[in-house]
Amino acid sequence: KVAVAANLQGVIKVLGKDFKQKTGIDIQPIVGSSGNLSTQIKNGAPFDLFLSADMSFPESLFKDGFSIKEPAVYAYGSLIICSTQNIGFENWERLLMTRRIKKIAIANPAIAPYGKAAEESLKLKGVLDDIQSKLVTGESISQVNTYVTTGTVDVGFTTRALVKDVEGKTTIYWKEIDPKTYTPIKQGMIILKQSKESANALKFYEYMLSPAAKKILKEYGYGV
Amino acid sequence: MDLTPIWLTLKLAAIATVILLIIGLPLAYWLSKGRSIAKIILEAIITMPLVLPPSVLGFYLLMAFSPKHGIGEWLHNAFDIQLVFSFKGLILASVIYSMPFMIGPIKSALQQLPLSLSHASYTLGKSERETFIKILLPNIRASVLTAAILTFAHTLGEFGVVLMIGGNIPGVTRVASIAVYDSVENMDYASANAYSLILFGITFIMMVSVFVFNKYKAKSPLE
Amino acid sequence: MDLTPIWLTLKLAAIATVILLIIGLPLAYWLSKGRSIAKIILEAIITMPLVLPPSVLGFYLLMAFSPKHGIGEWLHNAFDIQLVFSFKGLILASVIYSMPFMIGPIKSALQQLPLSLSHASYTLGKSERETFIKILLPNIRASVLTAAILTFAHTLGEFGVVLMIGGNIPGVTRVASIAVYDSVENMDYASANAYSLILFGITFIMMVSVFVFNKYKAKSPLE
Amino acid sequence: MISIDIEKKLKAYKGEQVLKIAAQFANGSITKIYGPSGAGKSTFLKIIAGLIDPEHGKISVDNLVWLDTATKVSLSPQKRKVGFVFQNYALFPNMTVQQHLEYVSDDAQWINQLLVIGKLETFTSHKPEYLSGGQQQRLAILRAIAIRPKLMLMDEPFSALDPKMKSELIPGLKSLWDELGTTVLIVSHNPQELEGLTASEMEINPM
Amino acid sequence: MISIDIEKKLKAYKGEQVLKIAAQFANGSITKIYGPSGAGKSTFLKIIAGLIDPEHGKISVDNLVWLDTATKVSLSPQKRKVGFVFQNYALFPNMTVQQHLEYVSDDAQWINQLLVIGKLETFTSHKPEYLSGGQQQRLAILRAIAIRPKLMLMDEPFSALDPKMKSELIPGLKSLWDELGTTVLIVSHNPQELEGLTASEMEINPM
Ligand SMILES: Nc1ncnc2c1ncn2[C@@H]1O[C@H](COP(=O)(O)OP(=O)(O)OP(=O)(O)O)[C@@H](O)[C@H]1O
Ligand SMILES: Nc1ncnc2c1ncn2[C@@H]1O[C@H](COP(=O)(O)OP(=O)(O)OP(=O)(O)O)[C@@H](O)[C@H]1O
Ligand SMILES: [Mg+2]
Ligand SMILES: [Mg+2]
Repeated sequence: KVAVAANLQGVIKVLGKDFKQKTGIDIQPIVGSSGNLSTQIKNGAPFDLFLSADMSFPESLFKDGFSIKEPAVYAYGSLIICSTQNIGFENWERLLMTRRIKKIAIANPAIAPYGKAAEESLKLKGVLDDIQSKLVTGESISQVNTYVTTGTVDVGFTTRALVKDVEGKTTIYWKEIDPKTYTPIKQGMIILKQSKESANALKFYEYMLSPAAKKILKEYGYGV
Repeated sequence: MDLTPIWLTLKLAAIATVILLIIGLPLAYWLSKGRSIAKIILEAIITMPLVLPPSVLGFYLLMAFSPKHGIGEWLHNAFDIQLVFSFKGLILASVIYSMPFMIGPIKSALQQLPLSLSHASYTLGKSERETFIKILLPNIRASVLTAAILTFAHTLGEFGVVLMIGGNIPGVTRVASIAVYDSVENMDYASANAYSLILFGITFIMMVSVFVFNKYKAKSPLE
Repeated sequence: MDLTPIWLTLKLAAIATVILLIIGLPLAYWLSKGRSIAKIILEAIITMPLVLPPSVLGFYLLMAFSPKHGIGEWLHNAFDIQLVFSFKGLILASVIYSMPFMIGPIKSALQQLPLSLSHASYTLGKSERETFIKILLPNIRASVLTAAILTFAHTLGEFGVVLMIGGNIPGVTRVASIAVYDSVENMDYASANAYSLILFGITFIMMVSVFVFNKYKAKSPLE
Repeated sequence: MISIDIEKKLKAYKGEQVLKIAAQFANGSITKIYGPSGAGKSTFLKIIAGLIDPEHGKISVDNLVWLDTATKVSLSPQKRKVGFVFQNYALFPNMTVQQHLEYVSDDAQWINQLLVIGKLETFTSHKPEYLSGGQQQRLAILRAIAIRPKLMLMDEPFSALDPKMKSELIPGLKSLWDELGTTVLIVSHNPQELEGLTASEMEINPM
Repeated sequence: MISIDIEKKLKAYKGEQVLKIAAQFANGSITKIYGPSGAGKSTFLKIIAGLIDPEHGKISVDNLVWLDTATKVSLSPQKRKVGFVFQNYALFPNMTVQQHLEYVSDDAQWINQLLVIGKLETFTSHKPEYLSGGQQQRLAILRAIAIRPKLMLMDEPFSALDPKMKSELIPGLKSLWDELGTTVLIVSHNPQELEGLTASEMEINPM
């Protein structure tokens, strides 16, 4: 049983299939928000492995003794700005200040890593204060995705993985945000001590760090 | 700790409860009179929002309210009313969401009143409306109270819908339930507990005082 | 589409409703008799879970049920019962969560019944229990029905609590509301709509048949 | 003048019973209606008041048509506004004696006059639950007369009153009726209780 | 023998009224109780049945103490199991005539016998709402007698019945009471209706 952060929901199926092909082992992904999942782990959830959307949850689990192995980074998230309208993102920080853009969605910086990254980036560009009144915060990155893809907001900051997720369903226009403008979004995983199938868990753990997995992750827009 | 979310929540719950009393009472009355297939279907539709997970209901409402399509677009163009990410939108969503709790108990209580009460009032020349307000409602006061409390409490705790169509904008749509949720997500259990305790406290005091007031009012000179 | 979540949900909602009928009816009866401060407080406590956002209530329940502390630990050690991430836990959580919807309407309806009904039954030598079952309950049938429908529908749509203490385990705790939620999160709107439609459909059919059955039963030989 | 000609099926359990009545009542007259239990006396009064519709029939009051099943005319009970004393009283559990009367009249003096006639002056803040059977019945009578009706229908109005109370109450009512010019129909199966009050009587028998 | 000595404050609105009664009733006797409206007749019956507790008093039946406020003994209404005919009938809206009787007795023959005495054989599947006033009152009487009570308390039990019905019903009840050895207290303010039935009578007056 693998506890998986919600933003990996699309890619985990592909990874699982590939893993099964290679080893014959079935994984059962349990999808949830990283915060939820780690609270559940602390309270005895029967998971073997935890793929988080950030580093802090796995680290805190490690510190509390839920694992004997330090967390490892399996991917880096990349932040994009996107919209359902083709409004051109060459000069996006200027664009955000125009009257054309009424609502901007970001994930909640207090609890979501992509939200924090977006905020950092906006601050660095010096536009955060000016657009504060246009900001709408989603509780998770997928809520931001919903806002963007349904056209409820004009633009949104989200994960690059969205592009792959909506392929063939909705057209979105996007541009990658310069990774130098925000602290890297490290996604960490951790093997859990309470695992009942630790041998298989370890195999998947190693697979996630293998070039095969990295290739799939990269396809889905993650940095590796 | 920021108390704005608490005020916003109380405001939302109070407004939604009042609106639901205003539209729910006549609607419950109409539903309680006789049974037709149309009424059964309407009642099922009113109950429906309950069946959907709040976040999903929120998603549907987002679609409906979005200024890019349908009703939302029309409201936006015709009246410049924006329902998404606004307090107005939250109110409308809460009304839809909590309606079954207002309608259900009142409707069934009305059905259980003897017919002779309204008959007596009609022969005294009183309209259906006056009979409803002055005779029927006072005789099901306990059920109206229950319905109002359920509605109020449920609106306080409502979260998924509010989150989805409100967009967590401080001072506008960031209600207490979202603040508590954020705190828990952030593992800031102290704030989560504090917010919860305040919500608990307010509801508790409110309920106890309503009961005590009601008990006092219900007292006959003979007791 | 995977139908297991639907079955699981229906099972959960049905079991929770039945349990709540069994414990809710006597409790509502007890609460309806006279008013003491103790009863008011108990009633406020029953209503409390409503006030909390479901995910936060879920968090508190997770803490309480966790085999690492308190009650959860005791249950685990003494009876080897694991409440977290198990179907049993979901049932218990649903019961706590939906209790006000069962208690409220029934209690207020009981309060509105004339005292003379029970008095008449007592003089006929009937116990309080028999009087409650054979006289009081049938006379508030509409309210019991409303309460059961609200409870059932609410348990179907319950989501935050279930997600937190159930943990989305396929076939065990992955109920429909979570499946719908996942689909929306995943932007798989087709499945979300399909699941929602099935839930809608089932509830709709259920409500309509209950009403029709009830209408049929209520028919007097004179009509 | 009130003229009535109606026909209504009474759905008794086995077979059917038909209530068929043609009658005329002079303005200001007081008529006693009697007949066996279950004959349809209460039903008859309810038809006149507009609470039950008959299958066939016509009711007219002073040339105003209240009901005509042929032309599908049927005035609402509110428009007919008869003073109705229900056999089971049908008092409002939420209202005190005073409130019952204030619900229909805002003339404080009139209300006081009624309270004195009904001997309920000292019970003004009692709710029905806390009234004795006879007190409830008197309240039902007062409430019906409070609207100053042109037509008053009374279903067993004195059944819970002792003879002394009855003999003191009736003259009070009689003088009010004379004042208001009210036509009165009283259902009663107590042969003596209306002696001297009613000039005409009518029997309802099951068919 | 039933011996009663009780005192209960009646909370009338202005001032207070005390119901103070000491009386004894021989087994198998039928007593008529009368008095002005509001005197406390219904209250008296409810005290005997155990539905209301008096401030002071003692009730004993055949040397069994039902109530003694001094020793704080008070048997529940269920244990006293008197046959009670309520002034307002207190029928069960959810039950048909047949179900009312089946609720208290599973002796089909006994139920049939009662239905015949009360002339309700053809109304067995009617709910109270669909019964006439007199039919309801007869059902209330049948329900009370169906438990074969040793003591029967009747509060205005014949007020809704026409004289013919009454004269046919009473002998039927009388013979049942004789059979069962029932002691009967009947509240009535109709001076004639119990003629020949009751040997003793008791007046309740407000104090
Ligand atoms: N709502 C109703 N619908 C159909 N039939 C009814 C209804 N109420 C009463 N009945 C039946 O109609 C018949 C006449 O009833 P009604 O109440 O008019 O009698 P009544 O003459 O007033 O008798 P009583 O002197 O006992 O009050 C009865 O047999 C009764 O069972
Ligand atoms: N539940 C009650 N609590 C206190 N007082 C009551 C209650 N019910 C009635 N009373 C008062 O007690 C007095 C006696 O009432 P009761 O019903 O015993 O009179 P009654 O003799 O049966 O009169 P009636 O012939 O009119 O039925 C009345 O003045 C009434 O207002
Ligand atoms: Mg009648
Ligand atoms: Mg009485």
